[in-house]
Amino acid sequence: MYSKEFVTNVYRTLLTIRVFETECIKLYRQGFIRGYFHPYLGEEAIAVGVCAALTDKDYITSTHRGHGHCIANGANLDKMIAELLGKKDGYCKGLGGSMHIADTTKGNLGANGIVGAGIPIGVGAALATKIRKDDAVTVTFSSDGAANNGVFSEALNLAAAWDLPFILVLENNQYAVSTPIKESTREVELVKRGESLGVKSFRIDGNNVFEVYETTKEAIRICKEEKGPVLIEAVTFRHGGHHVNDPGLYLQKEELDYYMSKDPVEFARKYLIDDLGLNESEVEEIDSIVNKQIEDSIEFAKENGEMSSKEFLKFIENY
Amino acid sequence: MYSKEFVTNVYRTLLTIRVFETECIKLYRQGFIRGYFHPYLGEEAIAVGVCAALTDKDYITSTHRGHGHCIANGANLDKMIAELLGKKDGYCKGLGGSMHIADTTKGNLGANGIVGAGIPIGVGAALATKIRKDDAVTVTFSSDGAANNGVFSEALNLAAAWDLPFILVLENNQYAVSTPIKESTREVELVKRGESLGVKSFRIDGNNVFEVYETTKEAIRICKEEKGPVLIEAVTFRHGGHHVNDPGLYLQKEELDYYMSKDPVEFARKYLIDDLGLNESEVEEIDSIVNKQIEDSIEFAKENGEMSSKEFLKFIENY
Amino acid sequence: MKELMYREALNHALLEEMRSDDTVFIMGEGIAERGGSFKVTVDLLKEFGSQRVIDTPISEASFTGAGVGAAIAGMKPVVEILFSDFTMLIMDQLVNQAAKFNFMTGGAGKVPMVLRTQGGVGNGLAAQHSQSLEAIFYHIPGLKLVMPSTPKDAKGLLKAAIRDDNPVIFLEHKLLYMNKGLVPDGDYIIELGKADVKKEGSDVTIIAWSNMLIRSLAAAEKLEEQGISVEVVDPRTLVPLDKETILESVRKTEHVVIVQEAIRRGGIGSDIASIIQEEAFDYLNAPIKIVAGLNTPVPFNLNLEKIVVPQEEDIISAVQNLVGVYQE
Amino acid sequence: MKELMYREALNHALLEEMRSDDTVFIMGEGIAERGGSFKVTVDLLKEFGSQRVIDTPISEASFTGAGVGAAIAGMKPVVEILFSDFTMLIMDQLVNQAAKFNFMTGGAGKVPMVLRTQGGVGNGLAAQHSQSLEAIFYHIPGLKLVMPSTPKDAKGLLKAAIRDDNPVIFLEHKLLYMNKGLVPDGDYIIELGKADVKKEGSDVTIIAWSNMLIRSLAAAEKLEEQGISVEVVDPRTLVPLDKETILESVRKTEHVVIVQEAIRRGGIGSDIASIIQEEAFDYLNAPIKIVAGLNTPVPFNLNLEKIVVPQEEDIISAVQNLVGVYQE
Ligand SMILES: Cc1ncc(C[n+]2csc(CCOP(=O)(O)OP(=O)(O)O)c2C)c(N)n1
Ligand SMILES: Cc1ncc(C[n+]2csc(CCOP(=O)(O)OP(=O)(O)O)c2C)c(N)n1
Ligand SMILES: [Mg+2]
Ligand SMILES: [Mg+2]
Repeated sequence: MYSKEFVTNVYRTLLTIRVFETECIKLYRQGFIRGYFHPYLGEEAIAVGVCAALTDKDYITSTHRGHGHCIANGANLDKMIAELLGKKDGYCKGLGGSMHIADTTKGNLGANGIVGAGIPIGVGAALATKIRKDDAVTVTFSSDGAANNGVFSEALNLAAAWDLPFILVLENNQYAVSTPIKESTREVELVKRGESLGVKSFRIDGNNVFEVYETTKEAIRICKEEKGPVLIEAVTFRHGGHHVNDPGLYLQKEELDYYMSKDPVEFARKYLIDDLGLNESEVEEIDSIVNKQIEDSIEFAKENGEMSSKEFLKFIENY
Repeated sequence: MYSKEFVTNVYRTLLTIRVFETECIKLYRQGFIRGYFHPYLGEEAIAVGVCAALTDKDYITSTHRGHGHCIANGANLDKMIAELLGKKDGYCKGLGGSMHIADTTKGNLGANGIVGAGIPIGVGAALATKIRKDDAVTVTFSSDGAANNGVFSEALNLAAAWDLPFILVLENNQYAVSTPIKESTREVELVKRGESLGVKSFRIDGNNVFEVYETTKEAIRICKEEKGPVLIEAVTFRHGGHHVNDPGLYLQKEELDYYMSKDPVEFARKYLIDDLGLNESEVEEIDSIVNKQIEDSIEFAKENGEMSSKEFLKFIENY
Repeated sequence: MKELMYREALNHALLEEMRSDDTVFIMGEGIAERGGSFKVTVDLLKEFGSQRVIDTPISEASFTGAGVGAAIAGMKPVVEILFSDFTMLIMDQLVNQAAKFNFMTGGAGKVPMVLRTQGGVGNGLAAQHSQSLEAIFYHIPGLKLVMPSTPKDAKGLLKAAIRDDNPVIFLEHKLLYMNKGLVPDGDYIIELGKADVKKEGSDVTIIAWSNMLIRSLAAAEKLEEQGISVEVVDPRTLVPLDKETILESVRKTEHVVIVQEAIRRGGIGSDIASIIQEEAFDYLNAPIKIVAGLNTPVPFNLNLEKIVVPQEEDIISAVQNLVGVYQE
Repeated sequence: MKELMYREALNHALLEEMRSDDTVFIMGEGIAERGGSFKVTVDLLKEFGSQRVIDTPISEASFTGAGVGAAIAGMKPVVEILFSDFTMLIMDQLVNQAAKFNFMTGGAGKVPMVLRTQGGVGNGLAAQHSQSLEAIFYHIPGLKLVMPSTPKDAKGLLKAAIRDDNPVIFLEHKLLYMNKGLVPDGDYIIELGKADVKKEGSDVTIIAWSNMLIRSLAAAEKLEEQGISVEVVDPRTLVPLDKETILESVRKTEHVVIVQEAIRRGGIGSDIASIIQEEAFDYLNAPIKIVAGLNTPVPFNLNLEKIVVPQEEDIISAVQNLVGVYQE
């Protein structure tokens, strides 16, 4: 049984991601956001469960579907939305956008537009902490599609050969754009790839935030008391298309219905009410705080200015 | 029990590789051969056992340690040695050298100076045969070090996802230059990587030419009657350093002694005498034929001319 | 003649070549059922089936390598890489394998593969989805490099590329796919290595390709109104490069502006300039001006994205300066 | 001052920087116990242990990526890739990650990593172990590019590269490792972006770097005997490029020969030529001559290997032609 405080925090973060994505998709449709936008809707439990187990000393690296990781890792929402809008007080001064948000002050080493590329970068952060003897782990979020990119096995093997405090969290949402996982690999239990490299590996329900949290804690323990790396394959599903402009018609209805019935936000909400005895209005209180916060951040971002071309030219002077 | 004819052929080929490497190393020391030269000494049973199961319709791709594959696949020794000497009637007109020998007329798509790079190329040849419905398989020779290069898992997964008639033969000689395998991977049974991808995988004694042969036949059967790919990890050991100029002092004496006692050429010779009842002089007859052939090829290569600069400039006109 | 979009022209090229040659097949991410992210391969699955229209996992290095292997083994693969930025994952297979196999085998082997990809800035796709990387391929002996600017060229050049015995990098531009233009009916090819004078003129030569060709033509029109007669040369294929057509134009106009979307430092424009100054030194009335992308990754912000690659105004003012300052 | 081999000078640079900065560490294939294939890292394992002198599996993309990650996380990795040809396996991590991280984070993050590798033709190493690929790195904004020609430069520049906050490609040449030269004692650095006039002269400027600098100096000596006064400029770092020193020399001599080992098409020489003709057009008395590698992969045969890259005689005759033909 988890404490009220803990679950409230978990729920708030899950909901923040949910509302963030939902509202930002609206901004996208209104033309405020451009470029690629890959929503994390439906997968929130993974980022939230993992990051709930991390401390400020730990590092994460993220994916093209990175808003959830960023938020769960404690990012400032003003700066996030400003970045999505290309504004000057965004995390990357508007130069990065959705696919490149990073928050190095909190150890978030960045989203990535190249599927799989964050894995070796995460291994490197883990290597840094090992050399320095930091009391820290590095979590790299990755995806089922990325498992077919060479660096997945290559970098995980490296982390294993070097006993690094590295946790590879594979968000297996069972599709890479429109390609179902069974078409791109014969063995759909990706966890076996970790085992084949001598890596302690877990396959879990990625929609259950507590299971994700507990597995991450165990992974951290293994990294610190035995030896890393650890692979966590968290099975989940998108609530929609690959990106904002993809209706996702190829998703199988039964699958989608099934995962909708396991919605991670609803799950935590129900836990608060059924298991911890909060009443509806207490939960709605949280809801309205979250909604308000995102409203304010959108407001902030819309009013925020852009980097001037003069500032930009100065910024790139040394390239 | 194998036939006299079969084993005689096997022995002759094993010995041809042995003598070829031994004599060419002398040529190297005399300055006739330049660049990198990676001898196949000690590993002969793999190339010979595999290629004994192949037909002319099948393809192979090779490695930086490729002389054995080339010979076992039926290459012309004159052209091979001429190539090592950079001569104009060499397989590549002297432009390729040891690391790039190919014999496309026999389906040998080439050695490779980039460790691992031949794997996707082999997958592509297998794909070609599948599209054309050729009655053929493709064998890619590869190495333990290559298993840590991303394309190993990536390409094997591709072959599995596409059910290709592809056989990946991993020559696990337990070292990559001076690095012992246990330093570069935690799980030294590389066969597990194939299994984790849903690929039928075998780990065998790479010094036993008959075991290699039988496993390859079974792999071909799987490719044709069930579905490929197949991974064969053939465990073996080098008889010396990584290349001609490496004394290989890091090799453990007990290991080396052990594998010397399992010498593949001696093994076949003994089989001919002990199991098939040939007498010493019959075997020596084979030996002298092999020696003579290589002597002649060296002679040929030494007398062969070089491509002129004029011919060369014409050759590169369109690059 | 029929009016087609660039992407339709490419589609027709694939369709026709696949019909006429059984060894042609295509592979890439989402190219089969989904018809590709830029809709170039729509409907091909229906006609040719999944053996010749192949969806791939996210395994760029290996499926490109598989293209190389299939090509060596007698097929004619057309491999698609979604964004040219991702070619950075396949460089070993392109540079060390595909480009060199014919050479390393002394001419015995060949790699008749086409690598289709697309580059350039689009609409806020940021630093990892907006690069113009053609200069890298240009520098690798053994690779051909094609960058069509119009639907007609796109079709004719893709057909020629597929029929070529060598690996060809076929580089499209994300902003061109919806452009329309007249395309001859049926089978025709445009030989690799033939530049096209897209507009004749006498005062200055603009050399540009891909999307910059379109922008240069628009600039040229405005410049004509100002009384400056501009010749616009589209090399179409950068390797092989049609030096003769370029030099002929230079000898006529004596003023050269090269427009490239790629960054200035080490771009193809520099190389073309180096050739012109070496082979037509005495004809040049003024330094060759290179209008190019700034030396920077591409920013996400749309206004900044605009300033990092040449716009119509940049081309116009470069020509004005060149002709104005040096004209007697 | 002490006479050291190029490889010893590099070794000293690593040793000193690792002593003075705990965050500096090195990794690569066979660099620890074995001391590296070119003996640059000998004895470092002994002093710094296996946590800071790390042997890697054959996993180039990932250990380079690990360098990028470690750098972002506050370390200063020096990553070794055995042959520059193998950098084709790490291009995504270099081009899309290392080079762009600082930019994409709006300056918040940085990647102080040095990528040491070596290129050039050697002794029959053939097409996949002999390439000169610097033009590729040169074209990628966000990467610095250093190519030292002497032991002194090698040490001072490697130390500067390690201290730099940006990713630096440090490109050695396989034929230089055993070259000897005087090296100042103790700690010194050579600032990135400062060319060095290796020899003064007045008739013609030769611009060359890495092994071609050595060859150009030898050629210059012979040319002096023939009465031609040659200035030899070594840019030392191609990015940043010291344009001023180059242009100053050009304004003085009015004749330029650029010598590069890389193939002619799309090489750095073309870019330098394009800059010179743009910024010193009126000073040029003759076309800029680029003496470069032929447009071909490198052949295995030793005699043919010689003809594909510039030799001393090629440089001499290029200068003779240039000065002879155009001299009054
Ligand atoms: C190396 C690379 N290849 C292709 C792409 C284009 N792309 C972007 S996301 C994506 C699908 C990724 O699927 P998956 O890895 O399962 O992650 P998911 O989107 O499901 O979270 C593709 C193909 C890319 N960004 N990088
Ligand atoms: C991609 C790549 N990295 C490094 C090298 C340098 N190299 C050549 S052979 C070799 C060792 C290969 O070991 P392994 O793969 O086990 O094959 P073996 O030599 O044992 O047959 C290395 C590191 C290379 N040629 N290619
Ligand atoms: Mg997925
Ligand atoms: Mg080995």
